[in-house]
Amino acid sequence: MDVAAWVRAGAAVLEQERDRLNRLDADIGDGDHGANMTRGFKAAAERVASGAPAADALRTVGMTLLSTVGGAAGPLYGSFFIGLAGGLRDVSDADADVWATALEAATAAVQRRGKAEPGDKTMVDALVPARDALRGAAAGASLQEALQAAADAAQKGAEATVPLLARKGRASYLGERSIGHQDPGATSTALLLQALAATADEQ
Amino acid sequence: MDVAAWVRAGAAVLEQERDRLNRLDADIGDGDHGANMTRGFKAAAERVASGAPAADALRTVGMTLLSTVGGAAGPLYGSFFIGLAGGLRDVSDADADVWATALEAATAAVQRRGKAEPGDKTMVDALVPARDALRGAAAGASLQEALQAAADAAQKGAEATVPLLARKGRASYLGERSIGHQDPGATSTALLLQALAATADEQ
Amino acid sequence: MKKLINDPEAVVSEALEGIAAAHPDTLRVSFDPAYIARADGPVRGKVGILSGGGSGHEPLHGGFVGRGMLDVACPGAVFTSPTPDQMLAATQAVDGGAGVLHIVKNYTGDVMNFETAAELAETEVVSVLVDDDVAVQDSTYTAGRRGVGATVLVEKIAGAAAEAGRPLAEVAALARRVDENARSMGMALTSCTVPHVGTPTFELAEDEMEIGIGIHGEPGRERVELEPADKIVDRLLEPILSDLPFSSGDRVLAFVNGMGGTPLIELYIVYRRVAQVLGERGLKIERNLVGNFITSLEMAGTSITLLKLDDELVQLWDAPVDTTALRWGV
Amino acid sequence: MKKLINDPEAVVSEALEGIAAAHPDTLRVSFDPAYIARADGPVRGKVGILSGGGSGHEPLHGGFVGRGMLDVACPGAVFTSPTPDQMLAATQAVDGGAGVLHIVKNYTGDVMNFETAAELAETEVVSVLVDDDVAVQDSTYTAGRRGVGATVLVEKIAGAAAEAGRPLAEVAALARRVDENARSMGMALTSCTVPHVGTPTFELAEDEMEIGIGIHGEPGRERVELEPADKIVDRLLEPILSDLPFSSGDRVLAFVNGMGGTPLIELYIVYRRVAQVLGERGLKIERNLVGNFITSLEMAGTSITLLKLDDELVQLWDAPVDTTALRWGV
Ligand SMILES: Nc1ncnc2c1ncn2[C@@H]1O[C@H](COP(=O)(O)OP(=O)(O)O)[C@@H](O)[C@H]1O
Ligand SMILES: Nc1ncnc2c1ncn2[C@@H]1O[C@H](COP(=O)(O)OP(=O)(O)O)[C@@H](O)[C@H]1O
Ligand SMILES: [Mg+2]
Ligand SMILES: [Mg+2]
Ligand SMILES: [Mg+2]
Ligand SMILES: [Mg+2]
Repeated sequence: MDVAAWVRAGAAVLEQERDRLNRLDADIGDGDHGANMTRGFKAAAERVASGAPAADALRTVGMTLLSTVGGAAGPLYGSFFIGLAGGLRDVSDADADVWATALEAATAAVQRRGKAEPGDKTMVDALVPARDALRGAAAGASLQEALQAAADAAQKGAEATVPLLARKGRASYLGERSIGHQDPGATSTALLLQALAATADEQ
Repeated sequence: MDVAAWVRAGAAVLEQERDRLNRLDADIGDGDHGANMTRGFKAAAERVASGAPAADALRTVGMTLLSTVGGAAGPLYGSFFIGLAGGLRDVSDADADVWATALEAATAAVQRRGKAEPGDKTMVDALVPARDALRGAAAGASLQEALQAAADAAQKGAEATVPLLARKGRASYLGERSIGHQDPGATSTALLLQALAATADEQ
Repeated sequence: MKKLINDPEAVVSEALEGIAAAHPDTLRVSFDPAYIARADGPVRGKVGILSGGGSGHEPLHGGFVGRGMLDVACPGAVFTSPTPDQMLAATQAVDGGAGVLHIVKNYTGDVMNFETAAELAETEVVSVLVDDDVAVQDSTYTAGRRGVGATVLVEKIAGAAAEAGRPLAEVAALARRVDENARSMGMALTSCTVPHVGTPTFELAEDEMEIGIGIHGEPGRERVELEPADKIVDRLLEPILSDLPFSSGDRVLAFVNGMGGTPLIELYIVYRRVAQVLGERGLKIERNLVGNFITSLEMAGTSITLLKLDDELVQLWDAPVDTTALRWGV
Repeated sequence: MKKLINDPEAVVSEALEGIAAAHPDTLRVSFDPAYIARADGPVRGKVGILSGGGSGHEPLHGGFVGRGMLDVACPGAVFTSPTPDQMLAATQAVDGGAGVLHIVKNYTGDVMNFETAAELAETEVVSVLVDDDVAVQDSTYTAGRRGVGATVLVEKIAGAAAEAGRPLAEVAALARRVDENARSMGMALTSCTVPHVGTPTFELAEDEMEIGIGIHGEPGRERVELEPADKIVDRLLEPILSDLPFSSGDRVLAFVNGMGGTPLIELYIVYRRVAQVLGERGLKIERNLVGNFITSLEMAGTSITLLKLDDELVQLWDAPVDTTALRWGV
């Protein structure tokens, strides 16, 4: 898995979906999620070199996001990538099982930082089903297949945030008015995991 | 001539034409001429009692305009009415000739205050032809007819400001761009003289 | 989008260059990571006061850096929390040996970024959350109340306490006391446009206003038909007055804030009604502040903050302050 | 029209009530005729400084009433010159026996109303015209240049001279010197709406701006396509710099003013470019002022004023001033 390729693919899809993410965030937040993520992944893509050990590269991504994204997404995605890095440390050729463990660690890190539970209408609603899907597929599938399963679960999870009432982050200020909108953070998580699966596919 | 009736008629027509005067002023000034004149004549109409000697009433109107209109129009119309008052002082039953003299004095007062000449695209372009028409008609006509001639001349004079380049007041800042618009002050002068003629007609 | 900017992505950095050029004697600007510090800092033995948050709320926070208020401000991207590396560097820059107070507006992003910075700081750091916005339901099922107008008051009073040589724990306790005794609510007549987004954050019809707006153009509590200023003030004051609750005889600081696009003349019309209503309720306005101090770019609107005063708070409020946006007693 | 007002006709009087309520210790407000005076005036033996003009430019002029600046301000209706009765009463109210200076922005209406007042005043009155706007052709065939940004500088410096006990003739001469050595030009990104008119004074398309705008929403010099801030600054500076002319080695005060609806963050982007260009030209910015000081209601835009300094002007600029909008040294 070439982390640099993933990050470049992630940066590209975020750039492409920037306005949609901003609009989703404008509906229930402050309209900057697309801008924040694009800024962060552009910086990360510039800083991560192809061929570096995955754990090092992921840590660099996490630190870069932490210092460039800002807002709620910055520390959360920062924790996510630093968590992934932890799970992949000292592993030279990570298989689906290793990635499943890493995604567990990353999801836990996000939840530690943000204190969100599934159902709170946050990125956790994409992460948790992805984590579970990856673990479920890890035993019998290739890394690519397992990551695709995770990405699909994240996508479903993101879509399933529409009817939820937000309990965390800026959207929670809206109370009932947050219902009926898809969470931007869950959406960006699904996009990034889709980019991960696609990157694994190319290799 | 009942000055109070004239002022009430003037207040009414200004109120009615308020937005048009504002718009004319917005084109080449700051868009407040209708508001300024309405404010002033409303106050004047409240303060002038029917039946008071014409000179006293006109003086009250002038002082009221001076302290309520503001802007360029305030001192100019203030001077105008105080000038009229001067011309009608000690005259119990003013005929067309007396009014012609009074309008000469009033026009001179406006020009003393504002230093505008005919052709500068100001209210003077309505006043001067009105003054001349009134003097011309005074000999052979009734007061009403003479005032109507003055009002018509003022109206023509106001319309004739359209092609002029403004040399006085706020419109002068526009230079060439002031061409093609009718001067708001000349327009309000025509309206007021029309109200004067109509008031004389009723009596 | 009509703005006096060059590159939407460079708004904050170019404004920082302008600030550095305009105030070289009093402010020291770091560009990477970005912060605005007192030129004469760190002050030996004084608690350092740090605040920060998204840009676009100017003069908050950078306009409040100076003697008697903040030692340093960390500006994030427009409407986006700054990042831990900024806060870390800024903390270090103003550490005079007596610890550093972090004044954090209660937004998930700000809280998490400040938390991360505090975890990594080697200096002694105490964080105080500002959460005075009564428009937001304060429950365990939300992110809690937002920090709005009271932030200015917390920064002034904590800054005065630090300037007076009070230790970190006392300064933090005072900051918390201000937050606990302050309540705010805001409204918007128009939306605003984040430069790097390019379109208005929300849309309001010509006859609508948004009540309970935050300072980021987040949707507010309710959208209602436009009303006269007095009615709007009454709408904002009611939840503020009943929340603390303020009661007859209380001494208060009344802060009428403009959201950026509202002319000062209108803010005084708002203040007029605030003074009327508080007078009727028997509250005594001992201090006031009227102006654009915590804004949302070009948004038209206002927020009202009431702070219950006591002698100590009055004395700290009155203490000298020398910043670009608040200055007295110097 | 979306405004925080009650009655469009009562905007000025209600704002005056708010000002009176907010600043009872420092300001004395008269409602009929309307003026805002120093609470501690008239100051015996001191030249009284009076200014006034249409409302809607706040903080000008009322925000500049106080020690070291104006003794009294006469607010007209929005964007409309005040009337002679106000100026007369205000002149009398601040007459400390040393005469009164009238600071008059060069607009036909203001000039004529002030003239009338000066004719009627029993006090010794000297009037100084401010006419710094290079956007307007200065010829005998026009009303001459408008008074814009320099008004703030004239008021500050004349106020300091009066406070220092200088006689009327000297104070007037200093005021004229400031006007003669100051040049300004402004631009608008958006129009503004006079409350009692109710519709925008002019219309600008989403991609247009008006260069050479006055402070009343009068149409400007030209309407051009929107440009980046740096280009706009260059456009404004060119006629300013060449008009005086300013030349290399000159010491200047650079004043970047917001028209009301432009966020402070953008004004600093403007200042950044001003500092760059003046630096390239060899001009030394010795003092500066950045903020919303002479506004046009909610208009978005900026004006730039340069004042050529000498030691005496610097010293008077630095002298203590204690008003709601400008305060230092006290
Ligand atoms: N406590 C939290 N835990 C997990 N995710 C959160 C939390 N708070 C917010 N988020 C996520 O962050 C997203 C918003 O990110 P962003 O718009 O970049 O930050 P901000 O809200 O500060 O503007 C939300 O859509 C949500 O998915
Ligand atoms: N010097 C002058 N002499 C005569 N009339 C003038 C002069 N200057 C302006 N006016 C008149 O005043 C009118 C504008 O009045 P108004 O809009 O009420 O004042 P302001 O220009 O101060 O806003 C112009 O249309 C013009 O007719
Ligand atoms: Mg957001
Ligand atoms: Mg006008
Ligand atoms: Mg944000
Ligand atoms: Mg006017």
